Amino acid sequence: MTITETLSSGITIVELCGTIDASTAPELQRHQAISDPTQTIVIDLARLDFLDSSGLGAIIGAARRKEESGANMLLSCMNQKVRRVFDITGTVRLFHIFDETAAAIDYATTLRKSQ
Amino acid sequence: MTITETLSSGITIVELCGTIDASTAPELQRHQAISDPTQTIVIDLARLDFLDSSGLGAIIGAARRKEESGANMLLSCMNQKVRRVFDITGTVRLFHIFDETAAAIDYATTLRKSQ
Amino acid sequence: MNSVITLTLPGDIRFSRLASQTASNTASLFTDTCNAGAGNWEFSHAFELAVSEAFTNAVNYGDRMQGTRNITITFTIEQRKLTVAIRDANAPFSAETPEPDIETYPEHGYGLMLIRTLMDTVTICRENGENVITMTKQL
Amino acid sequence: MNSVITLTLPGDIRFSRLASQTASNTASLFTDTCNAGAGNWEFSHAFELAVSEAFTNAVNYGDRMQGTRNITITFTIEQRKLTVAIRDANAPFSAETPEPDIETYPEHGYGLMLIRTLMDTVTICRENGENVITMTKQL
Ligand SMILES: Nc1ncnc2c1ncn2[C@@H]1O[C@H](COP(=O)(O)OP(=O)(O)O)[C@@H](O)[C@H]1O
Ligand SMILES: Nc1ncnc2c1ncn2[C@@H]1O[C@H](COP(=O)(O)OP(=O)(O)O)[C@@H](O)[C@H]1O
Repeated sequence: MTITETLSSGITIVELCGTIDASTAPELQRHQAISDPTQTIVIDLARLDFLDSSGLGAIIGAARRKEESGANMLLSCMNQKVRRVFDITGTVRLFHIFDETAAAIDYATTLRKSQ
Repeated sequence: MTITETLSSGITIVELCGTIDASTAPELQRHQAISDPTQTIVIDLARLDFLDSSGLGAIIGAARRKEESGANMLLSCMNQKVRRVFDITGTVRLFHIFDETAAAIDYATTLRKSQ
Repeated sequence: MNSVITLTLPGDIRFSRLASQTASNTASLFTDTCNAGAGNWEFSHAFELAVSEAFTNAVNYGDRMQGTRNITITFTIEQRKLTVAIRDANAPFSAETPEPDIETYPEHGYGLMLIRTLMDTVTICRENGENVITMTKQL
Repeated sequence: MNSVITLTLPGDIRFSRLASQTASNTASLFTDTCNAGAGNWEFSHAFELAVSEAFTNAVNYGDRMQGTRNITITFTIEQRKLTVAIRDANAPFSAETPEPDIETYPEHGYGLMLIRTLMDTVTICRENGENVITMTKQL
């Protein structure tokens, strides 16, 4: 897995690339922008090839901690394989999921203004 | 492996996609445009992920039979992995290899005119 | 005639992706042989994900004091059915785990739920002092 | 501590790609663990290609009358060295094969040539009635 961070309209976009399973989830959890509970971020999953429940758990835990401190984690560009994990587990309804990263950024900007 | 055939300026382009090893080489050898000794073709390797010596052997055999009947087999768009097989075996010098399929087609057209 | 493929890996989480990639590749080979056209990604991905989950459990619930024991993954290819069995030397466990309550944002407990949804049959049993989780899926 | 990974496949050419993919994945895992940056494709591809060649030979020069016997591929991960050994039950063979004469457009005889070029060491020996080709490459 590789994690790439970019900034767009003041919103941090974290791009996940490769695989997130039990062998790589700890690395995800250690990532600063992901683990910081006060920072709203967009996670761009376009180049994520494979996610399993250990990866899902890491994402959910980080999202919960953000929610609890009034921040958000928005998800964009899931492929079918990744989407299937959210669908089967029912966790799809815990997230705002966007087809395009640009739309997620717009939404994050709106959230910030309304706060 | 999948084989796709297209025609451009009257030249047949055979696109090879996926893997050519001992499990798929027989399929390549059975392909009409590849096995016809009298037909000049361009083989587009852009989407060939993996080639081993069984695949190389199948390509060389078909090329030899074409050469013997005055036809040609031109190769284009090899990736680094595929190129390495031609390099190590020294068979790179048996072929006209092009970076772009368009250049290979031009060359094939010239060959045809000069015949 | 059935074909059997066996992969033996150290019980170390570093090898989880090798397990799931091999499952995906084996399932793709199987669907290719069966000439199953589109929709194949769902079949291959079912095995990729199920094996990832089962291998991870086999490692995570192993007794680390005992050092790294091997985990064996066996694929059996039949006419229209693919079976995978994962064996570990862990303490016995019950498959009767409750489903997670989504509203509490649980971080764990999705593995067997995914496996059961993705596969046609799932059996967990004890054989020669090992846990064996056997999963099958028909094409 | 060394890690050992074993893949057992039927001696059937249908499984050649599964063998080479697993070799590639194992080598990538090894280079990732070693944190070897760019240029990794060459290391992984060396194993992908060498295992494809050795597995194909193990199948092609097997005695088909005897039915399909298994071929075993063993990877051993050490600190900076990856080793792969391929075992088959074929008749013994000599590794002293002549290199092909390119000008005659030969269709065969490139396998061991590729293996020798790609790997640091290659040994072919007879062990318990089996041919064992062992190849190593240092990072
Ligand atoms: N191979 C195994 N060895 C021992 N216990 C296991 C094994 N697989 C599953 N379990 C038990 O079943 C429970 C449910 O597993 P799972 O649904 O994958 O969720 P999770 O592992 O996230 O808790 C685990 O918490 C564990 O107690
Ligand atoms: N596993 C094996 N079992 C028996 N014979 C083998 C094996 N591997 C290689 N050989 C012998 O070595 C020769 C050279 O092999 P190779 O260089 O791969 O070329 P090719 O297989 O194309 O002839 C083969 O022709 C075969 O006689």
